Amino acid sequence: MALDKYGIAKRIAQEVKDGYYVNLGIGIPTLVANYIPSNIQVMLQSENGLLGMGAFPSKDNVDPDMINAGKQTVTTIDGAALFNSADSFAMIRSGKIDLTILGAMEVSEQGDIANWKIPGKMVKGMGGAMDLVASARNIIVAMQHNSKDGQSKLLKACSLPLTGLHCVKKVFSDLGVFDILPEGGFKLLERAPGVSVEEIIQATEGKLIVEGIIPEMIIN
Amino acid sequence: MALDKYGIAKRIAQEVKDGYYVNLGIGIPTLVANYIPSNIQVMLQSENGLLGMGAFPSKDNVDPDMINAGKQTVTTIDGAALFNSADSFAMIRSGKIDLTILGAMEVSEQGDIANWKIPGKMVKGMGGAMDLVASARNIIVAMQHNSKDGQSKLLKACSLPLTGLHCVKKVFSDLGVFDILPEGGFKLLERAPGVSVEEIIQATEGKLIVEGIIPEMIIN
Amino acid sequence: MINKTVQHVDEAIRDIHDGATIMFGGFGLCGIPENCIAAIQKRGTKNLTCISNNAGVDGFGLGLLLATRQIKKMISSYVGENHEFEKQLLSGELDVELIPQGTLAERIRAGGAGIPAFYTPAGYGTEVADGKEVRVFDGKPHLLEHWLRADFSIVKAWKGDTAGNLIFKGTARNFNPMMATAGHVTIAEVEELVPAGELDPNEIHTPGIFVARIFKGDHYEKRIENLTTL
Amino acid sequence: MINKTVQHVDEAIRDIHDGATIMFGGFGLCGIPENCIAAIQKRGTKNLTCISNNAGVDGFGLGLLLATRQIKKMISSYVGENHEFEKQLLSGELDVELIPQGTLAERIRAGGAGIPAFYTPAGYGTEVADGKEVRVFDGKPHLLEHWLRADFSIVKAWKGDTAGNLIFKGTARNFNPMMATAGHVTIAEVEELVPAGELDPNEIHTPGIFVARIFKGDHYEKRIENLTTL
Repeated sequence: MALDKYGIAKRIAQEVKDGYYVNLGIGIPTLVANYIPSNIQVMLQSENGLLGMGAFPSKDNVDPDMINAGKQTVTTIDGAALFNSADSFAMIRSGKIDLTILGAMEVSEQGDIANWKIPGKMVKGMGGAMDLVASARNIIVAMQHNSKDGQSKLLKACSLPLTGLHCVKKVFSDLGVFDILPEGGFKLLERAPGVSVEEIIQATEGKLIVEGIIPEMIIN
Repeated sequence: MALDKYGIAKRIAQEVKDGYYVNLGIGIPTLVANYIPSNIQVMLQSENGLLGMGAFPSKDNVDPDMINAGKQTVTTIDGAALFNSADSFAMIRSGKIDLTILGAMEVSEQGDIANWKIPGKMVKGMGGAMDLVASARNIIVAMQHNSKDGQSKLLKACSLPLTGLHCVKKVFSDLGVFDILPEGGFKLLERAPGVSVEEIIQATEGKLIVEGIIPEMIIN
Repeated sequence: MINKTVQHVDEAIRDIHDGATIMFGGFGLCGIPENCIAAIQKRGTKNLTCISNNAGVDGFGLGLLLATRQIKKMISSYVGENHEFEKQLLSGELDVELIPQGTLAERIRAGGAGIPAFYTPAGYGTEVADGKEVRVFDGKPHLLEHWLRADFSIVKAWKGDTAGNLIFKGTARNFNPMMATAGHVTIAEVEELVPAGELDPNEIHTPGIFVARIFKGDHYEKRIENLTTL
Repeated sequence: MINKTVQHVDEAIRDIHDGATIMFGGFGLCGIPENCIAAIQKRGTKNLTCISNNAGVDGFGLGLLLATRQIKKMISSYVGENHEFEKQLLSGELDVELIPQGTLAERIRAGGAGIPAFYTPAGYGTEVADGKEVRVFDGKPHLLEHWLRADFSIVKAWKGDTAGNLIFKGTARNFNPMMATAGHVTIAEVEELVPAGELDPNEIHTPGIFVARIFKGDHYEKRIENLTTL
């Protein structure tokens, strides 16, 4: 069965390693923070100007001057630092963030990503996503494999305005985990529990590479 | 009689107006601080990273972590701020300094200045002078009119490697005060006490403009 | 001591004219100059070009000036959950320039740092690159981006002193410090205004040289856009 | 908590190799990493390219490494009153690149900010402009300048925590914060090292993400170059 958004977040949390500085985008990526194993030490960056983001505050402890990039009220952990938004993106552009997790509307087999605009219909703005995808060393995407009307969102080429070119390294969808190969193509690494390779082939418009036995992902 | 360096500094102090942010170079310019009238409020910038430089410390109050651009121990006044050197030159390049006072080895009638190098003989380095002369709105120079061997230092064209082009607005030498005209030329404004126009003409290689009666400068 | 204090918000914004370009600090509703926004709304100044990462929400922050149609053009990075903004954008009523957030922050920083242009990789290969010079450094394409400056910058700080020095709090810092440097006239409203000399010079985020006028805001609602608790 | 602490200066500089490019924080003798400089001298690492606004004085600061001929090239802005530096420069023994101080600061800042190049007016019309692209913005000529990065950056802070966060004191801040961002490996020595959580996040000058290793310096002489008192 396809994963729900919590399942995707849980699986992505396994990609976070001890000592990492991590930037989490809005949406599913934000949920990843809840599933990072407690035995590893991670610093979450919020691009509005915070390194060392902690849990949501208790009701008594809400501070309107302390929010993350999704405008949610947050806290800081020991060792946190605050800075302005120019310094925040200096940090991002200089490649100091070990892992960046973003949502996407579409991803192409070349690693292109679109996540900020549907012409004539919806404009969210790119926010920090264009800076992140242009500079971060390690970008992974959390997304639904198909649109609500059943169209694949893992494409040969993005149809929507791009956020960045050749930048996505890995895709985590509700159906599986995919490497994006340097030469192009989604290489299937893992299936969501109960999802068949056949279903994934059906659901993927972009070039899909299936080699050998594809294991089911393990989610605790 | 030609002014000594203290006399030059005293005369320049009259150029400092209430509310000014002022950058003082090394040498005679540093002395200017001592003669700023006590009834006006001025903020001195030191380009290593201090706005609101105060007097030298008392002997008991010396802090090796608090120096000016001339590496002299200093204090801060109320309202001072500390910052890094990139932010300091950001402030300078953005034109926020009202008055910049520099020393010079040579100045040309076009407002060019040379003050950092004598090829093969002496290299001080340009330090912050090139940034200051390229960006500051109002640059005045404190200098000796002649070299020790009697050569004029107010020239048609500088012979030494330049620090900046067309940037000096006014020159204060031991002999007089000169505007540098937009079309070129040193326009004599004031004579040092007891110095004749004839002496200044003799001592000036660059184009000198003398119009009408030239008053003696008033120094208290 | 140089004194930048004005007594009232109306004095602070006295010369903001129709057609002015204004930078507004804040990210979402966090760290926005609430008092100046309200006063500009009341004053009815029109045809404004506003530079702000977001544009508030419907009914608060810059959303107030969008609702009254005082804004002719927005230069922002995220429209987010502001329906009035998105509506005016999609209908073409509002001229909108969307800029990657890091590029926006850096262009404002450049404006205050006397750097007329710089190269950044953000936006290469996207519509953001349209019409821009592309140059390759170390094998990677970059776009030439120009500084941003404004007639007025309006920022909100936590503490300030009469010399104009500012200290921000938490993530309410965001775009405020860069904007403070990039305004021809910078206006700061603060929660607490103290005499010069009371703030530790080592803890100041914005040196007073950048601030033309400072005043203590009457009241801060500090509305929360997205309250999340454990 | 991510912990950047090392116990000893020798561990901090363990992998600085002959021929390395190193940024050294400090302005004159103020805010220099005394412990690392002494340890590098002792270790005898050679053919170094050093980026530092000055190069200390004869017998202290980077003057120590100049005296032992461990430095092949200096990238600086002010030779000042360092006779050994000036002598080696004029004799051609030492390769020296002199850069306007603001350009030096900005190039280092750019290195740590992922900005490969930018335009600045400083140096136009001088020998600093030789071979550089000139571009006119708003009628004023500017030079294209490139970022500076280094294999190692060595900075000195007042206080630091185990997460690598740094706070500088007074004008000992100078080039240290930018250099901390521009080193492939940044080493920080501090006067006081506290557990993460003890520094106020709002007062931190350099976030720990930029610092690879941090240690408490044994001793700080803090020699004064130009003692002036009332």
